[in-house]
Amino acid sequence: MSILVDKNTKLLIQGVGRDGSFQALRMMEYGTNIVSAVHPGREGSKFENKIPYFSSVSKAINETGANTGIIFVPAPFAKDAIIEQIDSNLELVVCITEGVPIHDMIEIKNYLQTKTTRLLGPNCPGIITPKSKTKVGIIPGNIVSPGNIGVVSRSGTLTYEAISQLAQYGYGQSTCIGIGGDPINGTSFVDALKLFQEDEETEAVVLIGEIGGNKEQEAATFIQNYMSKPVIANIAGQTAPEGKRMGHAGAIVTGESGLASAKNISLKNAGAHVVESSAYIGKKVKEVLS
Amino acid sequence: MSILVDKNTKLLIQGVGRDGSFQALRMMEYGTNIVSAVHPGREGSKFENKIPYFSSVSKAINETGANTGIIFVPAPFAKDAIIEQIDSNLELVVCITEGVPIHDMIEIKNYLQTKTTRLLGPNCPGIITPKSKTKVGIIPGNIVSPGNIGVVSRSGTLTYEAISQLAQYGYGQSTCIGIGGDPINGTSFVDALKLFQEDEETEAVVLIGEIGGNKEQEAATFIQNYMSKPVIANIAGQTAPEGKRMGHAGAIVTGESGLASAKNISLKNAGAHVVESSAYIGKKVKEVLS
Amino acid sequence: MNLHEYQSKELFSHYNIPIPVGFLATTIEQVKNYVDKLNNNAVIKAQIHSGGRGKAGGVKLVSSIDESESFTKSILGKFLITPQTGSKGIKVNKLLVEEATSIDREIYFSIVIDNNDYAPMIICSTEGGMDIEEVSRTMPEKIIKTVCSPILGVSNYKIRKICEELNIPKSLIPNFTEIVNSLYKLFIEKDCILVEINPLVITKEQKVIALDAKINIDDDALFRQKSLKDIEDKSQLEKLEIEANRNDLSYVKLEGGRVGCMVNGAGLAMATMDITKWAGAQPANFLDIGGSATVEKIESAFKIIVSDKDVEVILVNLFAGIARSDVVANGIINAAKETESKIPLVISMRGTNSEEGLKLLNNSNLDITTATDLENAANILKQKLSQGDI
Amino acid sequence: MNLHEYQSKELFSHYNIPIPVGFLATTIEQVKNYVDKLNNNAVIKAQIHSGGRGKAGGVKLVSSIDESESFTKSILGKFLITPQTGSKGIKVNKLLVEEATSIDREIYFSIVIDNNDYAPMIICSTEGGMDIEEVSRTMPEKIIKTVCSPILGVSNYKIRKICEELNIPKSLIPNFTEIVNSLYKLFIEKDCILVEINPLVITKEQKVIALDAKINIDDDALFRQKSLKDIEDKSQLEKLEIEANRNDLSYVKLEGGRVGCMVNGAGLAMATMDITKWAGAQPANFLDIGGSATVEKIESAFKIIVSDKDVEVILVNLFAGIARSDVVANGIINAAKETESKIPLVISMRGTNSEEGLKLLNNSNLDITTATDLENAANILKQKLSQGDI
Repeated sequence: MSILVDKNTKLLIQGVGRDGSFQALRMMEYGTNIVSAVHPGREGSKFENKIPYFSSVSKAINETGANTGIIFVPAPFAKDAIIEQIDSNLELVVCITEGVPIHDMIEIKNYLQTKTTRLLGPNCPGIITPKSKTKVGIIPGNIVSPGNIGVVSRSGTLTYEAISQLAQYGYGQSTCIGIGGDPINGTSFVDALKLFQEDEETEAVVLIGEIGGNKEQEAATFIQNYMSKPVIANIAGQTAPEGKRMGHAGAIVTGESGLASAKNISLKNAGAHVVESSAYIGKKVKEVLS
Repeated sequence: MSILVDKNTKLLIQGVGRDGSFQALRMMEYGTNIVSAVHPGREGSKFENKIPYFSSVSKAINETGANTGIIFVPAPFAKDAIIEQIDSNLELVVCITEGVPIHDMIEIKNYLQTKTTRLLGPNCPGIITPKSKTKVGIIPGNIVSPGNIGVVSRSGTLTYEAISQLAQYGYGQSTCIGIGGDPINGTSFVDALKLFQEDEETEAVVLIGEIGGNKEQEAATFIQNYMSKPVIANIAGQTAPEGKRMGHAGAIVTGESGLASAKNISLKNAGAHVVESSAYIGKKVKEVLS
Repeated sequence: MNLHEYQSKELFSHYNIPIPVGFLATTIEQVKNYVDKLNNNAVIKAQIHSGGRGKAGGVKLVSSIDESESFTKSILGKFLITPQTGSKGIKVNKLLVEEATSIDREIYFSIVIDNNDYAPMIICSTEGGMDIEEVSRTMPEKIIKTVCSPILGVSNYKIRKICEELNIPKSLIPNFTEIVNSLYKLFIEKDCILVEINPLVITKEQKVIALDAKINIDDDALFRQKSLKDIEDKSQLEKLEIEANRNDLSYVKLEGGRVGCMVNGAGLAMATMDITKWAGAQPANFLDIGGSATVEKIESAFKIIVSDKDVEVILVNLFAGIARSDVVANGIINAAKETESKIPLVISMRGTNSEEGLKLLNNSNLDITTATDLENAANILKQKLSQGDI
Repeated sequence: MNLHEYQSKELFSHYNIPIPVGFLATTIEQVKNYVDKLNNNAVIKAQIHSGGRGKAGGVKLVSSIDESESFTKSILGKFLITPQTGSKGIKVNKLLVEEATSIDREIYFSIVIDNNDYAPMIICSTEGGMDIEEVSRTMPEKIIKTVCSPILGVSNYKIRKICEELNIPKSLIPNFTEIVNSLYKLFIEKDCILVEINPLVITKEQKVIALDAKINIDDDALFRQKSLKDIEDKSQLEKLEIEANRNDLSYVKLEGGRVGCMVNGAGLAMATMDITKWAGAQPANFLDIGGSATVEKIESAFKIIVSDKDVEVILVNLFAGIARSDVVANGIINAAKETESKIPLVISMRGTNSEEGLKLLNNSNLDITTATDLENAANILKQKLSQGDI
């Protein structure tokens, strides 16, 4: 077992430009079963002489039985691609694209409430399950290995950092999932923790948060109430000066909860094992599991 | 038992103008527990020296514990009242107002999908449960009596007709529910049938449909698959000339399904007892239940 | 509420939806002047609230002033009969004079409300310029239905698919996309229940143009569409319909009947019609007084019914919920006295305050037979018919 | 992207949100002219991207031409330092000259994005004209939060409640309601992440006017807000920030540091900052190259970092996912050679194509120390610091 993706994943890739095609090759090399590609104007031809192109997601699904989608289209077109994939009732849609306007995400989140599809991202590195050699996203395949640690993170590159530290201490991963760094996104920490808690192969979870928002506090509440598995948590941005993006009115919305210190306290109180320095995540896992 | 309203119903009334106040008195006379009223500019005073007025639904609920709402406000303000009641998480909202713009109902229906409230109406006579003397709406209290027939209808006045025929043949009602005649409304035939099927006190259901749309066909499918109780069905408009409202493009959407003949066939095939003349509904019930 | 073609096209213009150059004319002189302006290559179209104008002779391509004059003489101020107008037809007061268009392809395009998905639905077809119901019957595979989302509008991917299915040339896709988005915006902002373009043409010069235009506005939303309400062409309605509309009553005239029907509620109205017909009589009209009713409203309703010369007996079928029987009774009595109507009444009155209502009626000295219910009312009608009372 | 007050007010004007009569001035002559026009009763406001202008002396009520001249001389072209600007302050190039308003009441009103409910949120308070964070801390009960619905917008009942809580006089409610709806429309249509009016005033003449205005647009949406993008005042940004923006890089200057940091991803950037500080060093800046990166982009990133005179060592922390290590390596090598930079580099490079990248770096003859991971990078930094290498 694993979460969200496994050997049954039949992937559709939408947006096969420079980054999309490069990453499609990495996914195929890793072992992911990519069954179709959607890219305007290429219907009839094949990606790498192997994967048929279609002009629309619904056609691609009808012809190839894809059950999962990944999106690499540029930000101005990401909303439309996400909606197209949601409307086609894919089980999981992973949007890698960064820079999706927040008003687009507001619409998408409200639309999702009436649908059954799970969205991961946008602005995320996707998901990888080492045991079944299935990667839907851009997490480098050579840094992961099969094992029993679940990894969930808001930050793409910090996810890699955590995985590579796990490797140093001999820990493999059940599934690694990057939920994305945008303030509004498809899958939350809580969603991922719920799945890891239910997953038989996951023994412990590494959670990597960031300053800003209060998603880590929501995770803490879930950990306190529902998690029996150990959670090792790290919050990036302990020393960062206060962000300015949302201005003063924004600060009122979240209050003090955006600070690293507030998140650390919540997580500690909830029983998570908090590691302050991002350099010692692997070490902490070792400590907790020994 | 009964459906949707019973002795636990604590009613809030919104819009206490000429019709609203008249009907509020009828409901109180009948036995309905009206706990609060919402009407602009009357906060602090009481309706009939009994029922406190509030300026907003949320205040009224906080102060009086209302769990059900009824709306009599004029059509231009109906959407806002419905939304206010939905946002206050009332279990059931009954909108009597007729003439609510269809684009308003589109928004409301889509909004409802993200909420837990059940909406009945608009443009409906509401609901009445004789046994517990609870009436939320305008169905005349003197024509109903406790019993085991569930009545569900798209038409207000035809509902009364059916009830009065049931009385002639000695049948009382478990609950009578008018879902309203508008093309888009809160509660469908299927919703009501589901509740009646599960209701211990309901022995048989009288369903009164109309020409137009395909909600009767949906009901037929539900009857065929899930109803063990007998359903006596009547479609009004057998001899009506074809409607013009939606024009030609509209006719393409529903095709032939809007015709009374099509509805009768679907219902017959589903095992419902179809009575062609609205004058013989009571007679047919007698026939079926004897 | 229906808009005329020229009114619909005016709205299109506000939304940047391309239409042919055209002018509205109400006199022969204007028509001739415009045809001249358009270099003697124009289409003249009768502006009436009905489809099927083309086949009925209401649309004419003209290539000379003389031709335009003789056509105008034959149609302006006359009644045009189409399959949708009834036998009297509708009077043509206005003509739209448009430049003739060189058509390459004709597309059907409309937006309606899909009651099942609670959303606007786009219907289109490569088979434009034809009766779309006919297309739907004979070539259902040529009808493309696209459900939109009230949350998101028309997603771009859906427009791309429509373009693919309609085989829109690549160079015209941006243009076509803009038209679809504008039509959707108009549909939402103007509370439409129908926006139809048949045909939407691609011209030989590779332009996309709305050659026809039909818009239907939700009557219930006219309170917030005042500018549209103000342009309603009342000349297209029957006099009694206008009177009914003004009093917020729903009036339908039926041909060949003798029974004037006053009911409350559409369902009861239909049941009453069923019963009346099965009793062997034909309704002359239907007047639904709706839910809430004042004495004045009932008076006006009664006056409308007795103004219909076809009416020989009046059937009142009232089952009062939000309405009050006593109010209805008072309205009928006042109006009958005021109009000195001698038309006999069959009245079934039940529900809210019905005892008070019946008492008032019975004390009124009018020619009233009261019925106990629907079946009884039908029997009384049947009896009166067989006795030759009416 | 921040708009200036005068730009925000221009937008308000388009949306019929009332603002005081005012003029934008860039010279003393203009200021004097406008103050004269306004009958020597005006407010002059420095237009810079910062809050707290009032306390910092950037806003002045003047009642004579002389007064306006001396204030303008003291501020125009000078750097204004506020609690939000940093020690250098921001240059004042533009002044807004407005009619003075007789204030009866001051209200705080803003719309932001509520990430928890995925919806716009209205925040308002009777305590306008004050620092709203201060109000939030000391009188949290005075802060009214109203979550809107992306499906429905601002429902009227919510506005009624706001009016009640703000105690808006009954006669002004229609006016106030219109302002709220217009602001919401602006917020949605212009891709705002903040619209703030502090204060929204009720004047002694009982008018509602936006006395101040602050708008912040989502940078990610500027591709479809071209007209706003075009009016961005680049003079308010640091030169290096402008350069970074132009290359789609995210650059943050930090005061008092010596380490220039190039990273990919905000999370890794923050972790890198944490590590650097814990190693005893201070970052001079942060340059996040984001996800996808071309050689040109990396070259430009490197040039921006070495242009910062505070930088004595460069720390590159790359964990490539969608980015490619070889591309980054080539960018660094090219730029280092072109700029002839002698600044030592500490580079940790992992992930996609990292072997190729490290090979390129090691063969480049630049002053590079490669680190195996975050901890190692921190240790190398610490070592270099203790050895006095930097």
